[in-house]
Amino acid sequence: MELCLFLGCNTPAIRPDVERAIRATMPELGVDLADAEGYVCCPAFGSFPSTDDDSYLASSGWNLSIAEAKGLDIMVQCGSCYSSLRMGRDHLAHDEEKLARVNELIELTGRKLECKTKVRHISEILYNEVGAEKISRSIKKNLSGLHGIVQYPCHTLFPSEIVGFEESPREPKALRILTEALGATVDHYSRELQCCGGAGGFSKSSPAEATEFAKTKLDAIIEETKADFIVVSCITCLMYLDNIQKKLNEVEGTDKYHIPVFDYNQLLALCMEFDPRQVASICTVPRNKVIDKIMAG
Amino acid sequence: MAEKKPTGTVLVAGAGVSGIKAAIELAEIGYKVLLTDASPQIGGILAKLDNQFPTDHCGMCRMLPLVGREYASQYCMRKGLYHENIEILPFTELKSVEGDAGNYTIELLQKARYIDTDKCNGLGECIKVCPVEVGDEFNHGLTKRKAVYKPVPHNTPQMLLIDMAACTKCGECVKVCPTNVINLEAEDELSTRQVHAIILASGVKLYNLEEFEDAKSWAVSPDVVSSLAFERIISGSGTFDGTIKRPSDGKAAKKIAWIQCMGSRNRRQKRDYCSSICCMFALKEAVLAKEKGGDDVETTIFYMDMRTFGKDFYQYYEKAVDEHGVKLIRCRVQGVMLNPDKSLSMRYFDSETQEFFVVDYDMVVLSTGQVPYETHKKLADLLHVAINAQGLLPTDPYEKVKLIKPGMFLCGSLMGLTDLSEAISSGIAAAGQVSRFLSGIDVTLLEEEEIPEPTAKDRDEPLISIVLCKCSEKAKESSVDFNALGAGLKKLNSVGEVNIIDMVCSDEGKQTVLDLLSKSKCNRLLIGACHPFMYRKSLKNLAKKAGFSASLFEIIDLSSIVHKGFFESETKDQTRLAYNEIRAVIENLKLKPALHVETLPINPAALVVGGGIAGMHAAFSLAQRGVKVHLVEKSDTLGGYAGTKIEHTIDGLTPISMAKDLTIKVLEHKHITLYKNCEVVATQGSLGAFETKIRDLAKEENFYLNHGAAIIATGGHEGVTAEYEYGNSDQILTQAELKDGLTTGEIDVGEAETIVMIQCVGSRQKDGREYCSRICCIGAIANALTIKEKNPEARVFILYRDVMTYGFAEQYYTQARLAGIIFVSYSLENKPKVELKDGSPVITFTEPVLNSEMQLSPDYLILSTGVDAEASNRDVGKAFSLPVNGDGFFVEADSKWRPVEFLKVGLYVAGVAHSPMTLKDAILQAEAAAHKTYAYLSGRKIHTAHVISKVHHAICVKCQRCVDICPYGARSYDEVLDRIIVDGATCQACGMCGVACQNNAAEIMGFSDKQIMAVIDARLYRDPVATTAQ
Amino acid sequence: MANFTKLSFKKGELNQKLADLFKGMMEKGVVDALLAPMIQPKRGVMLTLVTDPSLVGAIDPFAPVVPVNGARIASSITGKPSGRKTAMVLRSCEIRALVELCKLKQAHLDDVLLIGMDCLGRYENLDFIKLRAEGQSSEAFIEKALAGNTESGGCDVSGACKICEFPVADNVDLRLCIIGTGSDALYIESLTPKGDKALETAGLGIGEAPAGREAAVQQLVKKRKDACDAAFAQYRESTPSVDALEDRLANCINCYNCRVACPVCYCKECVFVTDTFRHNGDQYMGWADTFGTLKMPTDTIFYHLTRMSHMSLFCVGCGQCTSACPNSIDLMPMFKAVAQKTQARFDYQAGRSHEEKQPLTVFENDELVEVTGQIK
Amino acid sequence: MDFSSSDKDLWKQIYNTKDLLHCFNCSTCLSGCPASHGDPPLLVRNLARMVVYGLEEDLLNDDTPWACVSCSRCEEMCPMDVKPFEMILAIRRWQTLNDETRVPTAIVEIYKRGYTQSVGTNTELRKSLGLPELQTITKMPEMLKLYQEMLMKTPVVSENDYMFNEE
Repeated sequence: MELCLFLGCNTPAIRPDVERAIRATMPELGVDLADAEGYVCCPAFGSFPSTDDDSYLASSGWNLSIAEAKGLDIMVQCGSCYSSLRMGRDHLAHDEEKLARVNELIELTGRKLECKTKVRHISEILYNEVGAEKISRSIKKNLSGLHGIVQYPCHTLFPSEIVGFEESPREPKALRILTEALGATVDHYSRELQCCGGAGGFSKSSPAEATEFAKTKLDAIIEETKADFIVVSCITCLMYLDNIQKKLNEVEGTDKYHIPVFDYNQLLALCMEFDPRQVASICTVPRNKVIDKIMAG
Repeated sequence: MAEKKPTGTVLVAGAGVSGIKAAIELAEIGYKVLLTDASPQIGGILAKLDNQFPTDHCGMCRMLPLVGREYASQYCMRKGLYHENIEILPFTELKSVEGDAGNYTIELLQKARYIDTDKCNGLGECIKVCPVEVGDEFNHGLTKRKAVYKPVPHNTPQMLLIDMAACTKCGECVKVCPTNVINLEAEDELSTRQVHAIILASGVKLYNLEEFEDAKSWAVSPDVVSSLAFERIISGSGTFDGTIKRPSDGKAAKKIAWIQCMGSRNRRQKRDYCSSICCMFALKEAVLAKEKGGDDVETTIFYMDMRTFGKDFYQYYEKAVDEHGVKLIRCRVQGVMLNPDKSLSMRYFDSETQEFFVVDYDMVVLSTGQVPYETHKKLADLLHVAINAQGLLPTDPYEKVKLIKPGMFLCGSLMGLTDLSEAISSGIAAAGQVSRFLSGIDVTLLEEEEIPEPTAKDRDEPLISIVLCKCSEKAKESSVDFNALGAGLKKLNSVGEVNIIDMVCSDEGKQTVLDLLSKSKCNRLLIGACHPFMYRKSLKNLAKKAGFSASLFEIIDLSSIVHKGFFESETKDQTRLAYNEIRAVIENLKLKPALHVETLPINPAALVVGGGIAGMHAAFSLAQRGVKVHLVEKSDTLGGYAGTKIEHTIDGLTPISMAKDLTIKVLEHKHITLYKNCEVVATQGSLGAFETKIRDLAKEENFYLNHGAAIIATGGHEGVTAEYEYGNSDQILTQAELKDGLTTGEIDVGEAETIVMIQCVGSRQKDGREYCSRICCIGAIANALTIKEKNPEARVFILYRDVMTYGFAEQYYTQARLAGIIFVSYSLENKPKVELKDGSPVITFTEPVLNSEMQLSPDYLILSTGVDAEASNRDVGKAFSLPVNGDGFFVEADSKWRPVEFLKVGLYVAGVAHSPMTLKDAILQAEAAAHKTYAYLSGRKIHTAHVISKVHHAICVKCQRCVDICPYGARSYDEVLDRIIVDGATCQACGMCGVACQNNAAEIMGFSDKQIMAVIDARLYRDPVATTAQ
Repeated sequence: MANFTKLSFKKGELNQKLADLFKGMMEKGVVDALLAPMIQPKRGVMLTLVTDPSLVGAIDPFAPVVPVNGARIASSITGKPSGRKTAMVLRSCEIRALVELCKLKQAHLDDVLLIGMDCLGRYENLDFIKLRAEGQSSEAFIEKALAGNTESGGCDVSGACKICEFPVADNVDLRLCIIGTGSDALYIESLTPKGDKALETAGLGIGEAPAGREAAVQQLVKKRKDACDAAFAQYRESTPSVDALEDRLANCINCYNCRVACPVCYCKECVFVTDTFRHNGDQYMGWADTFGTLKMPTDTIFYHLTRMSHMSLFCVGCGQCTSACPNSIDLMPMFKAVAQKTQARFDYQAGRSHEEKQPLTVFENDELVEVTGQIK
Repeated sequence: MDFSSSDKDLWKQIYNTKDLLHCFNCSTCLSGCPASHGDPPLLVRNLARMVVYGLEEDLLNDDTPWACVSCSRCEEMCPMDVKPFEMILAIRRWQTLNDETRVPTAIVEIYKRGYTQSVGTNTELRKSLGLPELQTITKMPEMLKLYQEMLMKTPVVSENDYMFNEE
């Protein structure tokens, strides 16, 4: 199948190794990716969605229409992008007036929006379209012997009727099953569903409290699991959980927080024996231990 | 030749308490009842509840008839139900209903139990050998059961069945079964029956952790349980053994939290109703947890509104909080987190301190509500009726229990979401409706049981015939030497004969016994068999056939000697144990007097006090069944408060016009005599024969009415208050005044900007109405909505403590918020303050969400002043010597199990005289009270029980201690006769009088000191014969 | 509290004064009849019902003897009221018993002017007759007793009196006071409107209370209380077990005199003379079989325990039971000691007040849970 | 404060949906909200109340709506389907509408280059990772123009155009 890859801002700009991992792995699994030339910000919730409907939906429309012109569905990895696009689409799909207004606005691009294009999250594609079983078959190395915990992106869970794809949004399992498909043991812990806290203004307006909030989660991981790594499928979760550990160590004056964080596709890429220096090179918490173990395995 | 009329037969589908109640009521007046239940047992939810508030004890047996007890086979309801006229069909589903009014053909699917429960002796040899273990539904999986199991552990006889889903068909059970009644190939049976009326009492499903999405997400650990499962955890027949064990690891649970509104009050889940029962349920469980688990148990309830709307609910709530220290937190929690140490963390926001807290609990109990809709849809299809707008079965607008299809009725939770007492009243009311319906069609009643006349033989010197069943000999534990036993017993004085036979329980066995006995010279009979509970009924009939007086017949349980060994007996010699046991019974039987029941003279007329809607409804319901009714009303108009003051209600009822129609029906009915401007002065007599002195206030003269029973329906009226500057400003009104004003147009809210309503004025507080008036919240909402209709721009604030829109009334609360009406809660400790600024009210209050002082200067301040009892209740109470509570409402016999009865048999209560309630509830109660009355006045013979208390006048010193102490008010001192009188119908033979009376002038017949001492002697007796018996 | 009338008398004229008083009362129609201890023409002093004013001369209320507890007499006179106003002169123990009988509806005081009298104790009947024969007068006894000595001629007042905390009668209309009033005066105290009216009609003025009285009464009460505690201690020590009880009651012959003498044992027919205790031969044999031997008559201890269970809540400790026993079984300490405990348990005191409801006639659900063992 | 003087119709301006009116302050939205850990905490329930009451002043000066992490838990859990997250966005919109200082700088970034970050400028790094040149709008001037032209038609940009135009 072919999908239109919506990269958003952070991935290409700050963590391009994740982009590399995605571009490398998906075709291997029979998912071909087309670029969304001239796409714009999803838009992030802190931007146009917080100012007015027009600018919000115009931007959504702008992006959606690019994919729709290609007759493709959109695939997103970034949680916020996914949720913003999906909600934007939802508004348009259920409100003729708004849709009309957006078409009026994007007319100058010569594109027209009918909301045919669907917005799908990469983990959902992997889970539903590719399937764990095919993934296990297509890897050369695996994560056996390694323990991981999964961080579900809130934006792919709530509100379930708009963004959700899990059978039970309150008991998600896709990312776990996908990770297990790579041979890893996924440990459960009390704060598994706790938000990373990275998105929005929280971490900026209340840095101390936000750090404390993340600490509770990381402490739970350390106390309750044997986690060698954290798996995410959202660029925000990735960057935040990676960077916050450094900050925590500084604040706490320890070095106890050093669990490497991977985007799922990065692990997938490593198991497919892509070059770690390309698919998993950018990080705050060193990843070598895990990477070496995979390479050795 | 005219063919015989059919016997009136009624299907009661659903054997929960309401169904059982309906069945008993119908069976008692002589109809044949099919009582089915889809589950393998009867009792519904209540089978699992050992404790019900307010007593925190079980009181199930209180729903059994109190007059002529033996004939209803009085018995522990938790063990089972027995009644000649009730055919109980558990594990049976109603498959189809065809035909119409008074002539229904139904198909019943009886699911295979794989065990013939009629022949099974319930000892469970099979269970011992069954290799399969699965979670026990009864204890919500807290315990294990085998594939062959007892659905309710405490049922007697045990109704075993095999769970085929789990069964491996290894056949072990078949091998060990002593009565070989197991058939692993048995199949479901479809049968067709004819019934004349149908009562649906199947109840509704409870929200549960297995099925429902969000509940599932709470189930992060076995220690998160449903409130029903918790009931099992604290139940003696469950896993409770003195400590409240959390399921995960059996550790004592010391911190327990309840989460309210699980699956209710949830628009997102399309369940925008209140389940009604959960608040009291949680309160009760929290109290029990402390009482059972010890004072160090901490209990917290997370709630939105504490809906303690019913009678005595609020007092219970106060008790829970003040005495037991149950903690209440007004916050709906998002979820629970399982910690490594198995404790359960919850984060909540405390509005009082405006702080977040994270607290660890040992257990979390989910107050899982009722889920009506699916059930109703299914039934509607089955009955070929259309679901109504609310998604419920279509019922008569005023009579909750009456389906729009003739001959079909419903009761219990199906009606809406009912609590226990309402379930009971609805059961009675449904029975009433059925009897009204059947009285109109061509069916007969079952033959009344013939009570044998006393025979001369009964008074002869005692000569006892003993029949021993030796089947228990086969049990491997048994070492009873029946021949020796027989020989030993034969030697005893006044033992005429001893017969030892095999399998008395079998039909052949019974026949043999019958043949033997019909030849017998003896006048008293003692049968020793296993499990008297199982066979009592059939053996009693056997004895009767053989011509033995019921009072001169005893059954003794031999199997318990063999299987349990005898209590803490010093010897294991079973023959000897059996001998002593039987000897003791013989000593008693020897001395037993021959008792015979009296038939009570019944005056088939009823007195109804109060001509409100409840009173009129009761009167009409009785008259329709041919009962003569005296209707006494102290004013000169009929209709009462609702029938004269309330134009229409929020649920579209029109009380005034309804009362008008009813009045006409009442006035026109030939059986009803109306006495206006009359009040009750005094009454005397007992069931069947009351004489009541009536005062005609207009003519200022007295006259007397004779009646067999009476219904008190004196009603109530809007409460009065002096609080909140009421009376000092024409901008301050009561809800009723507002309602009037709005209907008459005297009050124009067109220009009004702000209107404030204060709820619970003078209610739900120690120094005031210590109860919830139940109707004010809905009333306020109704008025508020009218205001919004007339003037959408007006701002309406309702200051409340808890919004009591229980059940489906929740929709009105939602509707009101949607209309922009603003609800602000206040606490009893911090009531709103009202002062007058140049004549206009200014209200100051603490807004709880933002936790800030707010002020309002409304155009109108409306006070919800609740419902007061009629002042005259106290006099009426005195006249009938009936108890009236501190708030002036009548005190029924039992708030849960006998809601419309008084302790004194023959007197009943209905409507607001009982407690504040909605019109529909009042009508429901009226129907129930009318039926209880009808049951005695219907012309069937009413007998006293054999065993009641008597007075030996010769030695009575008339100290009247017995009168003071009788808890049923069955004893009185008759000045004219200078005697103590016992009301044979009311006496329950509890024995209190016997205790109080020092020289045995008060005696419970059949329990004389002489008998009791003789039994004690026998038990202390060491008999050379027995020791050498084997 | 000035409701006292002083009645001075010269030595030897106390009874005369009292006779005049009651004669006056009857003539002025305060009462139609008088029930009071009177000197009997043959011998002894007995309660006597007088309706002829001219015949009250024989009155001797302070004679230290109580042949029958007057409560029983009062009960038989008022059980079915005659409607005649009657003055009754009784002692504390009699009045307290009477109060219980009223609650049991065995007596009615509506037409009764109840007159209590200070009591310094009573001798056993025979002792009293002996002492009278030796010429001891009531006045002499009062003087001696007030001095603290009741022993005389080898006889002493009954054990019950020695440990009686109620020398002064309560729940009365009038009270004849001799404790702390000085040897030459008797005071009449009125405690009720009925009493006031009686004094008024009798034309008696109202005066102050005698100075020394209160102290004197308290002192006497204290003395008896101490004696009582000692007696209880002594009894409980001597009778710690059922065996000891058997021992104490060993000589009981089922004559039931104690029951007849007991003022609060009010049954019309005692269960022990009913069929219930008329056993068959094989029952006796059975018991004999069980233990090998059987002491006759049977049911003696059972009898006393049953009686105790019946009356211990109302026992006033008058000691008539002991006095009545032909085999000098000292029953009083047993009943009084048990009564003290049972009554305390219900926070009740026999004869304390007309208002207090008798225990066990009030039905309470959660009463005595620690005993009934009912747990929720 | 005298409540009667508050703007009863404010909610219509801010979040004109019946969903809001369903709120019965059950606090579900609070207990699981990440930003409720903040200082000051984001108290969604309280915001809903303020909107219903029409407490204009307080709302205008309230920063907490901007602390929301957009996780939408409240949206999922709310038993009354108030859609609290939608409400928070609505409040933000109303604030920016009435107070230009609230206009997020991010939208200026987006206006200028299409994104909040400078996407696609890290060519070296991308090459080293074996990534292709990215066709960002930044690299398509005429496209960007159209985008800006389009945004100019939207209220927030047109009304605050000075923020976007200066060179």
